Amino acid sequence: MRYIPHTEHDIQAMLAVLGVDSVEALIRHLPEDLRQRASLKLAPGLAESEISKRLTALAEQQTGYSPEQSFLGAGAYPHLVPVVVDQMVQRAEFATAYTPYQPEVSQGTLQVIFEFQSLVASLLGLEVANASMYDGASASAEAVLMAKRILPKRSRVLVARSLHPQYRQVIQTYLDGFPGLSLVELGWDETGRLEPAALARHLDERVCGVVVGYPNVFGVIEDIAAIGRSARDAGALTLSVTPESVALGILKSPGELGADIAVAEGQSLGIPLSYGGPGLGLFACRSRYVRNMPGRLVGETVDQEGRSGFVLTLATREQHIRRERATSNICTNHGLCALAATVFLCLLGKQGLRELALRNVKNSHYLAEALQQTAGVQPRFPSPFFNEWVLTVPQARQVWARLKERGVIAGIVLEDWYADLRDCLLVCATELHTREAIERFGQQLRQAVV
Amino acid sequence: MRYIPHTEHDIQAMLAVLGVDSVEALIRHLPEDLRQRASLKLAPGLAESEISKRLTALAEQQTGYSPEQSFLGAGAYPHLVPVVVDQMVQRAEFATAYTPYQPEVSQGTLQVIFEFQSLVASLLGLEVANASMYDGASASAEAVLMAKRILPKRSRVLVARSLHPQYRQVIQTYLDGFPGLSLVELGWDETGRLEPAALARHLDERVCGVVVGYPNVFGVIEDIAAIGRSARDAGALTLSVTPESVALGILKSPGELGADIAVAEGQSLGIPLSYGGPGLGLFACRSRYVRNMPGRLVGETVDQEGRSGFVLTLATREQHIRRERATSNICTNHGLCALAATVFLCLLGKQGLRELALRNVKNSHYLAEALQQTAGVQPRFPSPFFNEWVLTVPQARQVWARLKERGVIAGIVLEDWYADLRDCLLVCATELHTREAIERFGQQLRQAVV
Amino acid sequence: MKTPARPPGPGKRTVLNEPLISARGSVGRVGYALPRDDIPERDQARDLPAALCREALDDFPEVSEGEVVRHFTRLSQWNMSAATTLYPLGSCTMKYNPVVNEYMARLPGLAQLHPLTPDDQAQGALMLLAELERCLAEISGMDAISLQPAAGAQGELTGMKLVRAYHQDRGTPRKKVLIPASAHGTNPASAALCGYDVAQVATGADGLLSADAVASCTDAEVAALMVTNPNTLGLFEREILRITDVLHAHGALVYMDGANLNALMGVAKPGHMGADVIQFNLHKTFSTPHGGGGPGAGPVGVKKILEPYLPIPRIVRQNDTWSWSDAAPKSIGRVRSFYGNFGILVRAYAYILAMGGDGLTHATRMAILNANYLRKRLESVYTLATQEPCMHECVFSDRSFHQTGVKTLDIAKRLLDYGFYAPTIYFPLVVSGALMIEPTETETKETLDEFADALLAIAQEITDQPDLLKQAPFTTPVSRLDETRAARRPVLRWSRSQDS
Amino acid sequence: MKTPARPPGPGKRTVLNEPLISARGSVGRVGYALPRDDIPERDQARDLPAALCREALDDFPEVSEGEVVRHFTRLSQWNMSAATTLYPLGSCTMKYNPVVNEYMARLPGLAQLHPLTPDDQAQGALMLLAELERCLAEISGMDAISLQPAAGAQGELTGMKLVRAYHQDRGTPRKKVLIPASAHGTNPASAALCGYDVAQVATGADGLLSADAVASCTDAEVAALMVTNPNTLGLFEREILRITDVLHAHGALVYMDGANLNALMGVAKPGHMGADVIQFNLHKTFSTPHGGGGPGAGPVGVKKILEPYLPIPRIVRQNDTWSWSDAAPKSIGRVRSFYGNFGILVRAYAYILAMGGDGLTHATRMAILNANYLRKRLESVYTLATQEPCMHECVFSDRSFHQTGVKTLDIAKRLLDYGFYAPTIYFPLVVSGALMIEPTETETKETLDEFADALLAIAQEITDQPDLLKQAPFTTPVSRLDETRAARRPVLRWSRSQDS
Ligand SMILES: Cc1ncc(COP(=O)(O)O)c(C=O)c1O
Ligand SMILES: Cc1ncc(COP(=O)(O)O)c(C=O)c1O
Repeated sequence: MRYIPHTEHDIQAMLAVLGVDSVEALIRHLPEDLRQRASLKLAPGLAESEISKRLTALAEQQTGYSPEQSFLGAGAYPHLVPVVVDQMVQRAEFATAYTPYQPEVSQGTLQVIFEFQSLVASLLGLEVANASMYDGASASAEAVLMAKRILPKRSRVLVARSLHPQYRQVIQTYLDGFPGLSLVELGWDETGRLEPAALARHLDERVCGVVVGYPNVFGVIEDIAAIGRSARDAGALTLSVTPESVALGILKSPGELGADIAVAEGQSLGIPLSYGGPGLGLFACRSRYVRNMPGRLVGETVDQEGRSGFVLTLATREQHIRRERATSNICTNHGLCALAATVFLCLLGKQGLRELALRNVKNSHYLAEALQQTAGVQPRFPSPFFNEWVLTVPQARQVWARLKERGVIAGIVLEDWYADLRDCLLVCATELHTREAIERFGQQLRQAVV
Repeated sequence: MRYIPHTEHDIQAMLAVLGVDSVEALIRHLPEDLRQRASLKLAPGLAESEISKRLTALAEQQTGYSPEQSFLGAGAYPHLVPVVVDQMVQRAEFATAYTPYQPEVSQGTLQVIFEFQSLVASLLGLEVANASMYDGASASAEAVLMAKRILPKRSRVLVARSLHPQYRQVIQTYLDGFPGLSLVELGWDETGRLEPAALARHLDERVCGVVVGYPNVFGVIEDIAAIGRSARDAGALTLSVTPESVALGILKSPGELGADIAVAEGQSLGIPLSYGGPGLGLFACRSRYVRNMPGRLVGETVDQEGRSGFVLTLATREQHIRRERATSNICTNHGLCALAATVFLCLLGKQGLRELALRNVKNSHYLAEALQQTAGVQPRFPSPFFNEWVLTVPQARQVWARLKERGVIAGIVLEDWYADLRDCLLVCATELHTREAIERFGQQLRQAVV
Repeated sequence: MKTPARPPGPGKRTVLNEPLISARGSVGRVGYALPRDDIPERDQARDLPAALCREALDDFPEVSEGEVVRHFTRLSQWNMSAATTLYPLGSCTMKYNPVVNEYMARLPGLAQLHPLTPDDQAQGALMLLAELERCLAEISGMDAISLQPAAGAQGELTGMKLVRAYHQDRGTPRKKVLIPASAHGTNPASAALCGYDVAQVATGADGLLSADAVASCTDAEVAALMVTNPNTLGLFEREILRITDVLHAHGALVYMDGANLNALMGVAKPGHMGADVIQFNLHKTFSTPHGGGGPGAGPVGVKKILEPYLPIPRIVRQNDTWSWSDAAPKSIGRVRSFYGNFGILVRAYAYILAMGGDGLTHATRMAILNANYLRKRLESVYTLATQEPCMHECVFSDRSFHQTGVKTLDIAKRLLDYGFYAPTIYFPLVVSGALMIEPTETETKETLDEFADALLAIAQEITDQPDLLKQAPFTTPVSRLDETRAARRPVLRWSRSQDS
Repeated sequence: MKTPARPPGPGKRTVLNEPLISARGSVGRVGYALPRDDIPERDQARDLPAALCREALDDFPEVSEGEVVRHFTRLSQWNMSAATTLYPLGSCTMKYNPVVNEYMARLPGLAQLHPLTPDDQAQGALMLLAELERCLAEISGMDAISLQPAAGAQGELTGMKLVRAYHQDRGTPRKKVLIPASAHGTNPASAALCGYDVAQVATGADGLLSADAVASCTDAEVAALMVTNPNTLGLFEREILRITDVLHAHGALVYMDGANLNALMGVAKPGHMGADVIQFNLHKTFSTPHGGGGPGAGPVGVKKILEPYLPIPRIVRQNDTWSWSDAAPKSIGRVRSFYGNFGILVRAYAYILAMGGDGLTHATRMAILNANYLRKRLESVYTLATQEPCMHECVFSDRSFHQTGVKTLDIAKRLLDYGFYAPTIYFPLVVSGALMIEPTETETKETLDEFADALLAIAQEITDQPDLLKQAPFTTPVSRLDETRAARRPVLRWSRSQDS
């Protein structure tokens, strides 16, 4: 077996040292009735070329799916990924190391994480960012739990219903059974933003935090500043959640708008869609809350000769030390995705991330215009958006199906997620959508709406 | 420009140090009438995604070509390439270094070449191998020139006509104008091997070397031992040329059969077909001839603390020192391809290269059998072969064309290369040809021959 | 075996310092280009009002593509990694990560697939996932699988949520979870995250959990036991069947931490041991690269009784089509967006394809052989944490060199000078100064011998020159780092002043 | 700028020694698997008689896949490379190699294309090549291109064969080729390989070739002049037009070594300078990775008069189809198999696509700026080989430190301690102890400053502690190697005894 080096001779030599006559002897202490007799019912091992054939066949079985004519966003966004990102991710020294427990021989990983933390803190406009979470959704849930830790006496968290439903589901799952914390959902107003009245109604001294999407699942840009002011007045924290990080290349940062904790899904930053995972949870907060943060942190320090270097730090928050009283159970996080995002953000840089964001704004608004040329099609919410938005389409589900037959994926039928949003599609366009593809979608829509 | 770091500010700062007011000033000393005024007539620069689109489009324009149903060999062979080979070739430290002029910081490249030389010497059965040549064909030409250097008084080289015609053409090109050396071609006998009578006729004291393919272009395994004996008796050198290196996993090595210089095309050893280049010239000889060898050599030595290390050595043969009296003009060779072959040979190892070779023997002979089930189809030469061979097919050219229309590339029509070999196809099967593909070819041939 | 000198001879380095990327670059420099913009000019302020827009990202780098490549390539070389040396981190299963899996995960049809692609257009991906579920069920002896959790710890959380849902559903929510003292920190943390009180069960002096100890803690308030098998000392819990019986007799469930599954494939199935739910750490047992700290994947496997509670969505088959279904009214819901770390699942699946059933069994057996071999080679000089036979890893304590003042940490640091990454240290907590070694099956006997020789040489150094160890390492890019300072005055991001 | 210590502090290394692969492994160990053999059993000895078969390849390695990965990954780290540091090898143009080109060359439709694929099924590849020919012609001002030669030196050989064919065709074979003393070694070697006598033309004290010097050597026996422009001192040959006129007046041709084309793109065209034939070094000017010594690519460009002699096959277009044609009765034939280093040609084409015309011009201008900047920063301390203005590289001599006993070699070695690869040394031969620096356009001003600072610090060391330099380098995997021993007692391959 090419991955396992033992020759029969090696095995015999090792057994001789062990003074036993067979490998079997090493597991003879297992209870007899647990020892497996039958072989595993799995196919025999394959050669590399066979694996490649098999998986290539599966990969090509995605019948009819064409990225160019797909206008899906809704939590996962097609964006350019410079190949340098992938090249760095493939560096075996990064890919096959683990959590940098021995900093002297892990400075590569540690410095990258330090740079990642710096970039994320800056992107989210807050003082401290951690070394990554699994994804935006679980990061949101962790943010809610963190708010509870900061304000342990408070028992409620307000969550905008317009937050991506999967994120809400994850928060709900994390909260189920978590002692003394329940979730209240708040609706939206006619602009698609969090309904101010609902917020005012629920925001009281029982509330530890208000969670809102930025942009929300409708693509609408919430007024974090206003929400933050209300929350602060009620002594509650403001938690912003960004499923599309590229938006932060142009939108005001959650931090400058008053968010206390900001999380985001970093998939857009150099990580392939990969059918939805792995993603990358970005997590930042004000520095006064750092000891309540979940996840790993890398800090700068000096070695014995005074040279600068990096270490894992503030680990007393973590499960391997604090165990059941840890700020989170997270251990393995999404380090290599954090590397990808770091490389991506360095390549794009100050100018590029902004340009990229603006290109998304431009393409998606051009698409919006193109789609609205069909009679009866109009934006559901009259609000600024970044790169996705909801449109009302007569008989949306049928239209969606007709478009699919013509090779266009017209985003998602929003009714599947919000029963009260009939005849709505949620569509997205990024820098990868060409003028041709956009115009084609416009034409096809005209033909599909009859 | 993403590859060029200069900002306007950088440029100004540099110009200030230089005390000039513009970059233009730095080239003002060029003759006025040579200074180009017009812009280059090339398309504007593209972004990465655009390059990728453009080249993907070209790459997919290879209409109808399907590697599985192609039975082309004839100097370029489809073989498995373990992905580890590619991964190592992509290591930037290997890929972006150059000729290891500073050995202290080039031990990676140097040790790899030393290992490459060791493997090649062993594969070819000779004492010394060099650091690589461009390809098998130019290596053959260099081998001929080397024979002339060893036996400077002699003026002829005998070349089997059954040597791959492109190799012969290259030898011819290298010899044209080379003082005091001419080429005599020798025919084949009914077995497809070098005709002994012709050899006997031409082998005299004017001959410095005899060049023969092993296997030759017909896939026939020449009797190097016999040729070598005759040559030695005439005081001439024996030069063997192997266009398909995998054959040497099972065939007796040229060295043990008596070749004095052996060259080969190493493309089969982990290097993609890539429309014919880059390939890899393998070059080995008896150690007494080492100072006549072309190309770079790496040797083992010690550093000041006595630690083993590697350096370029015996460089006094080379152009950068010996200039017009160098053993060759080669400078940049095929280092990264040598790395690929080294990794390939290490992965396959002692057992694997043999198994691979035997699988080629098996698949190709199974194909031979399958093809011969069609009436009128038979081997042109009744000799053992490795993985390709010549078959007589009634109306070969039309049959070939008919098969092509059915998606099968039935090797090449040999008449294109040898006018006297009518109605012959040269076909090849390797380990990559599945039973299904082979049997399908057999069936299609039956239908195509009418 | 050469003993590394002190101070070392000339270092094996070809790369010197590398500053923070923020210290590189120049105003206006770029490392990217967007594709040509062929869309008609638009009024940007109309599309997106200026009031919503941020100022420039001033502390973002401005560097060329070449600078980025050089920066990260240089940094990478400062890591030890499983691809460059033995990385014997106990409990982490740092086996060889097959390169082909990396290529498979990058196939455009997989890497570029949007998670909301209509199911009928994503059949290949769905089939792959369904097939992986089947393989994991077969290997573990569990009945149903969810691939959703992103890592081992999230698998634990998911598992404990299932336990909770189960008891809730029966109308008997319970309060307590039993966890052995030797357990991994994520176990108590996950249980607590589900609102459970954690009750510690003592580990015996032999490193094993006894059924009696478990029985004495088990009552009607116990929702589950979280047990690791083999446990974190590398020992097979011999009383596991009696233990799980105790729990089941009390109406409680058994969560088995499957992080050590590399010791069991084809040898014994958690499903046969009474486990009701386990998590798999695909990045360990199934050889996906650890990525400097993830991403991993932590699928859960359950017995039939827990299946109704599994996270949504689940893969279902109708005739010959696969699709995602949310139709699971008792489900605990979701633990993350979409379906799991698909890219990692592809790698794990490719690994299973490569190994086959016999290959996996062989892997487990060789992992056990390797650990036992190291244990044997070291046991005369290092004190074993327990005399019990070990499975895939072995644990030593610092007892024998207490009086020299040398600590486990010092040994770990000195190992770096010998060219090896260090084992896991100070875990499990039940062992004084634990040194936890997991070689995995992909290491050669020769490497194990070199590693054992290094540890034996270090043992000699402990006696001969203990001070040497306290200063180690000597050959690394930096020497020992001041961790106290890092924690006291945390510097967690670059600042502009730092750059200049 | 920190001065590296001697002996250095702890090295920046995470990898220690790595033996030869022949010293690894174990009998019977494998690192591969062939696909399943589904072809019916056959009698092997009937297919291939045993008499033809070799014994086992006994000194081949027997190692696992993981061992192979670790071995080569470790070795790679011992290289400095352009991806990790400034690699200012003069004449070699070690610019940044865009990563995207690597991905392009690996597109299956290109990488898996068999060279004998019928032309109508390989249109994409043919179009790519035709388009690349057009680009090179435009950049160089030449009329026709052959992409066949595998490297610069083979391009030279091809070019000189063309010259020969030309004179032959005119019935006036000529005997001599003029080559300036400053020329690269491949020039005289290539000319000699074509059977020409090489006559050296003196380079002036200013480093330039004068038309008078050329005229005084030119007679009816001269077939061609081989001239490099800019020449190997980085100087533009100002009299180039007069020089080429001299040759042409005598019926001789001009071969221009195009290795320094990076100094000319968009600035001046060889085709306008009177060159009849040039070679391109795609691995230099067009940024394909140098691979530790190739593969490169060395296309030739010619004026119309030489086109009939270009190697076969050539690409021809008929209507909308491209094909290969051998129909060139006057062709010199082939210089290698198939069509050239296609994989390298793809990379070069991708590079041209990325840069565009303006980008290439900008590259040249910035390459010139960088070289001039370095020249300026160093000229007060190091002695310039010539006061002439330089183009893309600058050359210093060892004159100013002759009396210290320090040699150019010592400076080169000491630079390694500062973290930089060394410039080309002792070439061109016309400069005493030459130090030939080519930074290329992809280096930043900051890196140039660091490099200049290092060279200035070394200049100070030459004065203060010359012995230090003679011992350098101190921070590399090995110290200075005994080259004399290597040449006297050549060990050119591993032996079994060495392994144990
Ligand atoms: C025994 C054990 N359980 C659980 C975990 C947690 O897994 P993960 O790090 O994937 O969250 C680990 C590893 O870190 C472990 O070793
Ligand atoms: C000036 C000059 N001419 C010719 C060559 C030969 O090119 P190659 O090494 O590609 O054969 C080189 C480079 O090595 C060179 O610098």
